[in-house]
Amino acid sequence: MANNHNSTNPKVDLIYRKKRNAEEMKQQVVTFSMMIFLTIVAFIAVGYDGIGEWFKVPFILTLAVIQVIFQLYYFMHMKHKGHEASALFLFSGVFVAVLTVLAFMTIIWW
Amino acid sequence: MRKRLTKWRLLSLFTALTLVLAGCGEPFLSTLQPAGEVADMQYDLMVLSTLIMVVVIAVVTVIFIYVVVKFRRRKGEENNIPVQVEGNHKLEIIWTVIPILLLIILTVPVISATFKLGEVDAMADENRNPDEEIVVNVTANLYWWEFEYPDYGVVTSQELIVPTDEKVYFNLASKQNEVKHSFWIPSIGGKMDTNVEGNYATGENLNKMWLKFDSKRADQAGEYFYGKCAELCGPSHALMDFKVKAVSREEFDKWIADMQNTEPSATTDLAQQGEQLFEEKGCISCHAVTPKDERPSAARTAPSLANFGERSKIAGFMDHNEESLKNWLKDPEKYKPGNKMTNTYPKLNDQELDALTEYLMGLKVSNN
Amino acid sequence: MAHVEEKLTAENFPASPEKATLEGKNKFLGFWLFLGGETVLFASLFATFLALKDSAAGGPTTQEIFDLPLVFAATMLLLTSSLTSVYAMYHMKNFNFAKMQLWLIITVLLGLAFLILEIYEFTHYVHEYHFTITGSALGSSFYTLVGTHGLHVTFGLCWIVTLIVRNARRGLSLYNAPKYYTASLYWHFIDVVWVFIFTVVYLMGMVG
Amino acid sequence: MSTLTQKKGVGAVIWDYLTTVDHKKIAILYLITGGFFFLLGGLEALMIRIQLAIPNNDFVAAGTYNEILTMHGTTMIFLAAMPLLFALMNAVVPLQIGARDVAFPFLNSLGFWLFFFGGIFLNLSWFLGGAPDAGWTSYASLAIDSPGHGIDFYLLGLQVSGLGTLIAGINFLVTIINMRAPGMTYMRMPLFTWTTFVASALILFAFPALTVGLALLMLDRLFGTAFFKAALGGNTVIYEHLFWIFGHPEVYILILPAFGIFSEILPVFAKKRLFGYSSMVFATVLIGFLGFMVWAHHMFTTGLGPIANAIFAVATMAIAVPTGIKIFNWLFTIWGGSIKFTSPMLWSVAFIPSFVMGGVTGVMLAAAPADYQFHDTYFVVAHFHYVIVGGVVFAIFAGTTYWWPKMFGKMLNETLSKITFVLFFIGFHLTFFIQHFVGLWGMPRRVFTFLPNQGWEAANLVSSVGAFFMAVATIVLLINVIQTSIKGERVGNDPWGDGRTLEWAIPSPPPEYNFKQTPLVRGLDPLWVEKMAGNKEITPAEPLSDIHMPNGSILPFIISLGLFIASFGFLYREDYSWGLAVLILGFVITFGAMFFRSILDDHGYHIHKEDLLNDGKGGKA
Ligand code: HEA
Ligand code: HEA
Ligand code: HEC
Ligand code: CUA
Ligand SMILES: [Cu+2]
Repeated sequence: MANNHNSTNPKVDLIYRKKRNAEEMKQQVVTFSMMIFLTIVAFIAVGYDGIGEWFKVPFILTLAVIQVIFQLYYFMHMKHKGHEASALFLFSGVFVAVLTVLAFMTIIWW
Repeated sequence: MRKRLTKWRLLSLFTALTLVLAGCGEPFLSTLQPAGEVADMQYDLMVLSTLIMVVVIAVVTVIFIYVVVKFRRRKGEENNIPVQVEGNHKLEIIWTVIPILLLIILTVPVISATFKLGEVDAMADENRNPDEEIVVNVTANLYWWEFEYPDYGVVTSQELIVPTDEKVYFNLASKQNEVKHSFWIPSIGGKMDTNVEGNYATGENLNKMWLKFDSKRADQAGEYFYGKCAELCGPSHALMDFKVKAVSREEFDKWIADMQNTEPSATTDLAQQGEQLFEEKGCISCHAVTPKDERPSAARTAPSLANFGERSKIAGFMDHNEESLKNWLKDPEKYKPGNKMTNTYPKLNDQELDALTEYLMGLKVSNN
Repeated sequence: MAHVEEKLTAENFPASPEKATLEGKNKFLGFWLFLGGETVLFASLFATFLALKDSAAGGPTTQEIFDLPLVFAATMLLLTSSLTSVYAMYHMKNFNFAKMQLWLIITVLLGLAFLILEIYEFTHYVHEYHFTITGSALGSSFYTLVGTHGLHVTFGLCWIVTLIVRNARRGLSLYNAPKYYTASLYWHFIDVVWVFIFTVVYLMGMVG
Repeated sequence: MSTLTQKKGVGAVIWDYLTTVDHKKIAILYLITGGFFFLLGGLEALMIRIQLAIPNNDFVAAGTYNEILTMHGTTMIFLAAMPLLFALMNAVVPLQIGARDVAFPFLNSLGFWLFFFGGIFLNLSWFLGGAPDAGWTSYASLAIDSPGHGIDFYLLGLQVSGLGTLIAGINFLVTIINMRAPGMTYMRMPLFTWTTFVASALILFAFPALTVGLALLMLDRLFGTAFFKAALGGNTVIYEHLFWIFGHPEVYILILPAFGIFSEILPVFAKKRLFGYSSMVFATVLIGFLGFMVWAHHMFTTGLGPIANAIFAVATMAIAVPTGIKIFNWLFTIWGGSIKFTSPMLWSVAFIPSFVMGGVTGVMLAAAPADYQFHDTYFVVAHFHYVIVGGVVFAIFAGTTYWWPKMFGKMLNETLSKITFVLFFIGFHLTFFIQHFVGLWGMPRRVFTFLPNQGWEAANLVSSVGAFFMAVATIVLLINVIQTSIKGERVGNDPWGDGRTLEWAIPSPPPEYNFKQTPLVRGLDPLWVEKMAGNKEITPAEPLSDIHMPNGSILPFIISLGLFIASFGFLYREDYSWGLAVLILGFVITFGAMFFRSILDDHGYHIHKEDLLNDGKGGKA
């Protein structure tokens, strides 16, 4: 049942796997640098007086969303397979979340 | 078994039907006997939607009865195995599309009515002529109603007086730091909540609506319409009634003039005694007796009694006579549990009750 | 379910240890679903904050009190701790228990630092500006949102510490690998929430 | 209830149930507790109807009435209807998908005990200074104004039991996703499993909103925050939104499993497969989805403005379409069938017209401008009792009688069941039909009394009489249950004779491991497929081998008990000096037990192949 016999020669398999894991770890570090970068940009954008609010808010929100996608797909491995159900339920949650936030920003009071 | 079932069903349907045919409720309080433009609009929607629903129910019931009768398992059929039908696309499309069409028929008037009923921009219009379109500020308190006519500087309570055949606009709010209520005059139009966030001092967060009172049908309905609180607000929610008198524009103007110009005064000795008691016992600290209550909305902690003698009910629902007034003053808790007057004043003896009653019943603004 | 009695080695250790057993699979999925629910929970708190962000009731507003450098430092701490927990999972997949524990300890330390900053920040607001949870609707919604996140951090720390301590002697197995894995998922999720907190609460709060 | 009682001592049985992690026993726990709360809620309903039978009645005082009304709604929804559905889900869903157990047996038990203690806590309010009195919706301004601790009992009790519900929801989801037998693809799952799946998803996304709403209210009441205090900038409308973001999906959490139950029963007693299976699944998912976009139809009169009202009105009406698909699919399931009117079938066919009546009044309510008239009147009360009683309660009655033999190994007495049905059916329509009209005649809901001469007397009296029919019907059911458990006869695998799904392929009641060998599913209605292929038994998917079973545990009980104790601490923290100590004690118990759980390795145990072979047909281990 368990998928712990995916190769006939465990040694070869092991080397291959280690390599793959190391590669993925490299990606993770790149991801991390991107996230730090995005964060710094967001903080600078807010601190900088030259740009208007109409631009800042959607801009930093976009940065946040990109960063979260990084977290989800790389750090939380959603890009790997076997995450179909996870993704379905996470995005359903996001759907309800967006509706809620939208409603509270528009029709709580006018 | 089955026969008995249908018989029972018919019977209960029949009892229900006779009850319905017995009437559409009372004209002063039933949504089925609308007496104004708003209620008319809502009534029409109710009729339209009911018709659609009757069609739906009829279709379902016909199929249902046919199936249940036709396909019951008879003797000797125990081992029959019916054809295992998987589905039928044509049928499934039909019963998806037809409901959609029915709903479209319903949504169009629903949307248009929603926006029509939401037309309150005129309230903020600086050029609004109060002699054609008045505004009433409604404040819902535990468990009484206050109506302020900002155009005229008049405040009254428990009884709403409005001119017929013209748009009347309402601002709605609850007393600050109290609880939410809902303002409803069933035969004139639907309800709207009086939220605690509504603030007359700043003009923020007020709910707004309009109503129209039809003169002819108001006459037929009787002396007044019933108004109700339609949001659970505590023990006496059930008793938080108010009355609505819809009068012609002339009468209304006259009433306003009376309210603006007359200071009710105690005439008889007993009444003057009552007036004095009214001060000594501290009633005056809450109740206003002049129609022009200058205190800010938040300070008006009790119904204005300026025209108490002309009211048709006491505390919104008790008969307007000396006896029930005395009962009320003796023990308001017994009649309106949880009200805000209980225990705020010293006990009154019979003599004091007589005097207060005489005084209060004499508080009138109209000259005749 | 094959009842694995054979000794685990780097060779026979499965590629996805968190999903190698049925229990593991269930935990893995159940935890993701839980995160779906948490999303709605935090959304409700965010929504409440957004609805009340201008309700200072005469008290201090967010523009007046927020201290961006502090928030920036906190953000860096938490983001980095997310990376360190990725390292831990990396070593888990390579069946390197000691390194995994080490990276988790680093994660915990970073998380702890974040928490201390947050507590300092709160006391600072209260003492410096009299910005309290009872003073205004803004205060209530701010402290509740950020505080709920803080509680999650605290819970996450306790969880990871328990795992580290408890398994220190037993080593990695297919029984506890899913537990480590879900704990790290939880930690990332806390980070995800924080990304929105620093953006929506702090940065947008500065913008106005 | 079961024969176990005679075999073991009472103490051993109680301990067995306190520690059980077996989904079938947890189902029985849910059934008993939910049934008890149903009687309680029903008793409260009777008191409501007695008080309102005549004008100016003083059977109960105004304040007491509000407590009864609140507790009736809260008890029925949270402590009766939902747990009773959970009982059926627990009893049936793992069997229907061919699983040995649920995904998280431990959490399953924890979910039950949290619900149990939450419910008990809430009801203790009656004895500790008064029950909550702000309606089951507990709107913020009134709830904050309400004196005493009633509302606090509501908040904490629901918080605890809500946590249990959330856990149960996740458990069902993972069970259905991960534990299906080979061949049981999504599109072969029985509809009760499908509706359980969607309802659980709704629980997962709806309950957090309730958690937050209740938590904020609790903070306002017990810790002095200002979320809903207008003077400090708070806003009560937030609470209304949070409540209904949860509250509307909640009604679909109730009705979807009900739909599932009828979708099981109708094909069985019409001997015909479900008509339009895929569109039924599609409609279920669509209802669940749309259910999240309509909540503001409970707030049409709050003053959200015409744009919001129009949008939510249209979105709400859209739900009529998938529901209609279901109704017609059911009708065409029995069309051309060979209908046998057993008592579960009677409930099921009676449901169709009854529910449609309630559903269409829902669409009328969705017409926003008309709802300005309907809202908070007895028209709404009529609507939701038609859908809830005519839908959910009918389904619970149908499902319990239908699966009773599977759960307990004995058949309920058909004659008594039919008497219950007839009385309840009459009483139901008698009580609630007329309420549409009183509502239209201007009677608001939640009134403790009404004055004469408003035209409401006769209607209210009729309504009250109807309630007593339902009470008698319920008592007949109780008699039936008692009689059956004393002298009912044991039944075999498939007592109804026409079972189509997997649960009817194994003994009644099933052995603790359910399936000796995991079944191989070869189509929709697997048992029917095998029957048609001439097989007596279901085809196994694996050779007979050892079965892994989870250990029982008392920890779920203790964890829940801890929260129960902590709730008292929360409540009395400021009133008594011991409050804080109790609060801490409760948390220590809870977290201690949780810590203990995570420290202790629990690998379960195995039932060996040899023992399985020796196991007779009866299947008792
Ligand atoms: C099981 C519970 C349940 C269910 C299934 C429903 C189903 C529906 N409900 Fe109901 N509702 C409640 C429980 C439920 N409701 C409760 C408890 C309240 C009150 C809460 C409180 O305030 O205390 C309430 C209140 C309520 C309101 C608020 C009223 C108010 O307070 O002012 C509204 C308004 O839109 C509404 C609408 C609907 C609609 C449109 C449906 C639809 O899902 C119905 C769909 C079904 C059909 C329409 C019938 C079958 C369809 C056909 C045969 C096809 C053809 C039909 C047409 C073309 C119309 N409901
Ligand atoms: C699952 C949900 C559910 C169910 C099943 C019911 C069932 C019933 N309800 Fe319910 N009701 C609600 C949910 C439900 N209700 C909700 C949510 C509200 C709104 C609350 C609010 O406004 O906040 C409400 C409100 C409500 C009102 C409006 C009160 C008001 O607004 O003032 C009324 C009035 O008639 C009423 C009546 C009934 C009746 C007669 C039944 C009957 O069907 C009950 C039938 C059952 C019995 C009669 C049980 C019999 C019991 C015995 C025989 C006792 C035996 C005892 C022992 C052996 C110990 N209910
Ligand atoms: C705390 C302030 C308070 C005091 C003091 C007080 N009242 Fe009242 N009174 C109220 C309130 C509030 C109501 C409305 C009660 C309700 O309907 O729920 C009321 C109602 C009334 C009514 C019925 C009003 C109506 O519109 O029908 C009368 C008459 C009345 N009071 C008379 C008196 C008299 C006489 C005294 C003194 C002996 C007095 N009140 C003292 C608060 C007060
Ligand atoms: Cu005021 Cu109800
Ligand atoms: Cu709804």
